[in-house]
Amino acid sequence: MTAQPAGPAEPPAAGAAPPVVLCGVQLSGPVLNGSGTFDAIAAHRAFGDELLERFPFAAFVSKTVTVEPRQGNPPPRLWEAPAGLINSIGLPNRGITGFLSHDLPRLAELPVPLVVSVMGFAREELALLVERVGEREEVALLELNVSCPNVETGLIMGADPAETAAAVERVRPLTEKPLIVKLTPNAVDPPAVAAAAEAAGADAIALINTLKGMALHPHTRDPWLGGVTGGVSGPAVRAVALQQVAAVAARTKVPLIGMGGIASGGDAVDFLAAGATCVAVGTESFRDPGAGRRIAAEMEVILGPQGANRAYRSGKGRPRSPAGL
Amino acid sequence: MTAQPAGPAEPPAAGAAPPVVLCGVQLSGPVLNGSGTFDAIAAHRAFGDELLERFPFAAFVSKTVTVEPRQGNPPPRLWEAPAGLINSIGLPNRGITGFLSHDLPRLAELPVPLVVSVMGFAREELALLVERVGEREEVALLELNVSCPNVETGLIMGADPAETAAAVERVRPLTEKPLIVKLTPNAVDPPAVAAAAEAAGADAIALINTLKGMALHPHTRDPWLGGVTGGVSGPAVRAVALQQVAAVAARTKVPLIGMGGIASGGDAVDFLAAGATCVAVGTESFRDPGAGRRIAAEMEVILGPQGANRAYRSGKGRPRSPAGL
Amino acid sequence: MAAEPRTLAPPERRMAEVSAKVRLGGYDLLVAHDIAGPPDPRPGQFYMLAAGERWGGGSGERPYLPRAFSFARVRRHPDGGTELAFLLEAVGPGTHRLGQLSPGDPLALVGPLGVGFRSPAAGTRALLVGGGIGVAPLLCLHDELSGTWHEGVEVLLGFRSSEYAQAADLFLAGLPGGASPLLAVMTDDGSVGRPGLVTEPLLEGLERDPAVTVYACGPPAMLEAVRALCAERSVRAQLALESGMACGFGACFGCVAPTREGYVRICVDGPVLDAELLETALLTGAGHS
Amino acid sequence: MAAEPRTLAPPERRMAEVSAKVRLGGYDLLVAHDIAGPPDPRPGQFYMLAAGERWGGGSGERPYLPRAFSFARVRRHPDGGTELAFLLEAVGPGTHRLGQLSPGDPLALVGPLGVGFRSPAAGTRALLVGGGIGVAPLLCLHDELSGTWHEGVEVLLGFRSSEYAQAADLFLAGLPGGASPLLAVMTDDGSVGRPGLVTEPLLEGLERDPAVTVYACGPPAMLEAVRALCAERSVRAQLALESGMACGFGACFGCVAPTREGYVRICVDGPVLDAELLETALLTGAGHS
Ligand SMILES: Cc1cc2nc3c(=O)[nH]c(=O)nc-3n(C[C@H](O)[C@H](O)[C@H](O)COP(=O)(O)OP(=O)(O)OC[C@H]3O[C@@H](n4cnc5c(N)ncnc54)[C@H](O)[C@@H]3O)c2cc1C
Ligand SMILES: Cc1cc2nc3c(=O)[nH]c(=O)nc-3n(C[C@H](O)[C@H](O)[C@H](O)COP(=O)(O)OP(=O)(O)OC[C@H]3O[C@@H](n4cnc5c(N)ncnc54)[C@H](O)[C@@H]3O)c2cc1C
Ligand SMILES: Cc1cc2nc3c(=O)[nH]c(=O)nc-3n(C[C@H](O)[C@H](O)[C@H](O)COP(=O)(O)O)c2cc1C
Ligand SMILES: Cc1cc2nc3c(=O)[nH]c(=O)nc-3n(C[C@H](O)[C@H](O)[C@H](O)COP(=O)(O)O)c2cc1C
Ligand code: FES
Ligand code: FES
Repeated sequence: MTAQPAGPAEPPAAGAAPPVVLCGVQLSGPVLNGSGTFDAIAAHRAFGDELLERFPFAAFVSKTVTVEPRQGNPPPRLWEAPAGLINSIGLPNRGITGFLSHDLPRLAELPVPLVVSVMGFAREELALLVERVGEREEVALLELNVSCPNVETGLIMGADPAETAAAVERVRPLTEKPLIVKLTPNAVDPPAVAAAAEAAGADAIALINTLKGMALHPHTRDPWLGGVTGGVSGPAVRAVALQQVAAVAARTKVPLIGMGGIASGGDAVDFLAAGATCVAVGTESFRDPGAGRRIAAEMEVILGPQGANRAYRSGKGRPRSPAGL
Repeated sequence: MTAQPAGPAEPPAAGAAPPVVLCGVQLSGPVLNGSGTFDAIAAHRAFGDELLERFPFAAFVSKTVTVEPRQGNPPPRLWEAPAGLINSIGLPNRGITGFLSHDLPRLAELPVPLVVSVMGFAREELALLVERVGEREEVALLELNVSCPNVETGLIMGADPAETAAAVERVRPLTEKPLIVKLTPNAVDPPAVAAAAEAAGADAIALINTLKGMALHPHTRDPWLGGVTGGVSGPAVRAVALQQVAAVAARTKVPLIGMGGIASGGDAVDFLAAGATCVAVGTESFRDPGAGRRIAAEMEVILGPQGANRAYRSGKGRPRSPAGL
Repeated sequence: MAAEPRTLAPPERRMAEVSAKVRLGGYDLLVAHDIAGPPDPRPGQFYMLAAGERWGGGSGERPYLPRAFSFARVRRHPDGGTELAFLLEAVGPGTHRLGQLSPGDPLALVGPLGVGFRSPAAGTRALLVGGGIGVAPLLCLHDELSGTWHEGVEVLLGFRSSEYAQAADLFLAGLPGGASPLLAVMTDDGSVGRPGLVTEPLLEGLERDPAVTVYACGPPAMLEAVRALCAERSVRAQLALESGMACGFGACFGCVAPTREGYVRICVDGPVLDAELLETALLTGAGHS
Repeated sequence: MAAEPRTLAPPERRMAEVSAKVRLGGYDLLVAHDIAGPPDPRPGQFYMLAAGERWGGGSGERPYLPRAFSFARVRRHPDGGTELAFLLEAVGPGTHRLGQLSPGDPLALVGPLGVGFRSPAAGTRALLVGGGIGVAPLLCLHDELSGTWHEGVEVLLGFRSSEYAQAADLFLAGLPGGASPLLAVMTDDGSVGRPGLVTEPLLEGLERDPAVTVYACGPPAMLEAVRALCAERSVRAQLALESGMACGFGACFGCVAPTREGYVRICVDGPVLDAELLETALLTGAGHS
């Protein structure tokens, strides 16, 4: 499957939600997965071809790929929080070469367009990743995960507008494919980062990534997670995510992919109302591998046949008082 | 009741937890209230003198006082979130003059030391507040709530190390009473802000305040809260709070007052293990006005008779790998 | 302040035990045995309730906070302690969960809270006006007024339909000495009593005899109509208001209503307010929108 | 991969209905009627379970995520669909909630998931070693092995005490043709069977006849002892591992165990792993600490 609009032979992927266009790529609905929260290759092992027949998402976002292979963090990697999850996975992946040779051909068999998420710990790493992923025709869009420190400056890329702009400017000329920048919520002013990314050439903004969090072992009181700290996701973060999406919508014009704790069609419609064009489902897929489809169907009931892309792209739910943001 | 160590005639306030010394002020236990989450005057109307006989906290922190009286935000002011609450109260208070004449004499009758929380929208406002509160002998400690914009610079004071340092430096000479700086969690680097506050003369750091969040009306999808956005509190934010406390503990030496979602003695002990000297209970008091006492009693069961101030002040639970922070 | 109709609450959450749960048309009547609470809550006061176990995990991962409920009836329990009856309408995850409780289940509560109804102004009769679930606090008020002086208490109740109007029967049952109140029932669909709004008989009553003190509880639109009718005629009215609440004891400042004197917290300054204090009873975010 | 003992699951959560919940000493036996799932999960596979209602609101505002459980027994339901039995030990808010379910309650499930046990190596007998709640997947394995070839399947089970050892009775009940297995029970306190650890009869058995394939499930310390005993004697062993899981189908990368080939996800590459793959079966964060 390539970046071309989905052909008529495509089975409808995410329920019967009306088509949505994201950066020129036509999607069968507004629901994507959050990067790193659905491994379509492993899920195919567990669910077989029924997964492809009832694929939960309208586009598939890969787990974040880095230049070098990574084992990820030592276990334990999970802690259940009130209405949420803390994870310290540590971006395990085969590295770009392994990804392109092993994973990409399999992901290309999915019935939906493909988004590849990449992370570089220096601008040149990011450039290499964007170049190598961008030249693959199986890939429809690229997502830059900027929730990591830049080893050159020591700053978290996505927390700083200038760092983010410099990263996007560096890679923008390297591909014609649409570039999504995925923001970290652990920033003073995510709208400023989003605006900087947009000015530097980002075609879309995705948010939020996980909130930084921690848990201790209930008896020893040592850090529970092998990686010491982790990222919080799930319904616990939804209110924070919704606020950030609304705030970013008020400062940018590019399409937004909103996520963070979405567990129902109602939640997803909130994100559209706040100004998002698409939504992504992460942790809820852990509770229900079919959550993406279910949520798309619930959205359709709420939005009616006119659908997602019309009623809400007006930004109806955008805060009336920008001062409040 | 004044800033002096609690005399022998004092009834034990928060269970039988062992005494804790916070900035030279002796407390009957480690559990305080979060500012703005317990109105002792209103609670006295509802519960009568039994409230004073079984006062839930070892010190009482006032709602934040500003220079001018404030009505607060239009309703609705509350939204229930998964395992949490979003509030948009808007700091209603009588203003400093009304507070000193009306509220302070009543609060002075509480059986525990008093902490007064103040917020200024400019450094000179903060100076005025610290001077006027600092000269009252009923007050044991002052807390600076820096979660607001400085109207002179446009920056959120508590999100920026330099802003915070400048504010603390301005007011530090104005009182000999201990100064607590209460951080906002909506910052890239709360430990840097804490370190700046400490260097500028803060005697203690309190954290976290609420996370910025938002909710929409389930039918109209307009912002639900009269104040458009609000602050998230309760168990949903606990993991974020614990991480920030651990990170601040790793960068500062002054005592910390940890809060954010504490609902049980086990939660509270986590915060001590992360490096806090005291904890504060906010939203859980809404579910149970006696939560402070209950949590202190549960802590004692976990910590044993040796108590809070010894076993955990070592920072046992502080992250082993500072890199992880 | 000493004179306000308020019974003090113990300063912590306690556990009561559900002794009965009866379906009453569209409502649930939940009866709980409260060992540690005071025996004499004042009509109009309320309790913050939560299931003693498994409060949470309902739709949208809620409820989390306790919910406010007027007590509808109180009596001494034969084994000591107090028996409290609450009338519930299931509108969301909290009321849904409370409606699932069975006898023997623990019920977490704080209360009684807030300020209840004051006695009728000198020389006036009590006229009680209730809409839907708003009849709950009027029931115990009626019990009290009927127990004190039988003459002249009049009750006007409005419901959506006969299903909900079953709650009106509570006003007939359990009356001391079998006294029968002056009771008029209205339904939107006319399936029981007269068709129409409860404000119609109120208007007729006020025209007939304005020497009344009106006690009203119900949806915001009804309360506002009552307020306006009474204001026009300078009739004293006490309105029991609602708002989303987090704490119920003045801690969160979340439950405010705008009044002529600024915002007041419904949970500590109300829920019963003098109608004169309000410019409107159409409060934002109150009631079941 | 085609040959791995794995039955595919429908790609979404579905609702089953609890048909029985029986207390079995220290455990609960939860039986559910699964209409839409496959009839033939492979022993060692597991399901992610959650109460169909009110999952959440337990201690610490949990559970939120579903919980992994090996199925312990499977049979066709007379009315169609599959009847799945799970053996549960209440250790926290999730297992506590599942233990509260009653017949008729909905049970949300995803599965069967993971890779089950493989057939014994050629020329070997099956030797099943279970500790505590770890007997669950061995029960269906035993059912299957006994159904296929009766001779020689041996079962060694260890429990804390007689209360828990009641689970051993399951291995005697429901056997096809009334066959009786070679069953040895050990308890820590000697209240039933022999006192001591289950690794003692394992050692004796291996010394007597090392031509076995060992199938083991239990606490990490037991699994590690089994692994070491087998490794020393070059005996093939298949270990059913545990780990905290968020998803159960490879989505979260949270359930990894370190192996000689790097981290593997217990939920997709396991839960049954060849013991040879492991340097240790003492996994961090696994089991009930
Ligand atoms: C003093 C007082 C006395 C009362 N007495 C009674 C009584 O006797 N009997 C009775 O049945 N009821 C009574 N109520 C109302 C009762 O408290 C509410 O119906 C109850 O709180 C609803 O809770 P829920 O979880 O069922 O519904 P919720 O989902 O909380 O919904 C109730 C309303 O709140 C809003 N809402 C929806 N979602 C949210 C959210 N996430 N956060 C905040 N608001 C939301 C909507 O307007 C919705 O219609 C009283 C209220 C007050 C203040
Ligand atoms: C493949 C597989 C098969 C299994 N089969 C069975 C079976 O057949 N029968 C059975 O009874 N059990 C089985 N288990 C174990 C079962 O999944 C756990 O006992 C269950 O998940 C515990 O959930 P809980 O909420 O009751 O306890 P939890 O509170 O989740 O506690 C379980 C353990 O997790 C840790 N823990 C505590 N708090 C947290 C937290 N907040 N977040 C993360 N971890 C925490 C602690 O180590 C604790 O001892 C199996 C597990 C796996 C992986
Ligand atoms: C286990 C786990 C792994 C994740 N891995 C990645 C990742 O590799 N790259 C990325 O950009 N985001 C990653 N995320 C963040 C999610 O894509 C998403 O932004 C976040 O979880 C919020 O959405 P949710 O609340 O719906 O899960 C991960 C989240 C989880 C829970
Ligand atoms: C309704 C409400 C009002 C609050 N008002 C204040 C305030 O006036 N000043 C302040 O410093 N913090 C205020 N806070 C923040 C709390 O003191 C506390 O930092 C926060 O709620 C986290 O703790 P919790 O999760 O235990 O509630 C308020 C919180 C709530 C929920
Ligand atoms: S409900 Fe908290 S102040 Fe009224
Ligand atoms: S439990 Fe999620 S990958 Fe195994």
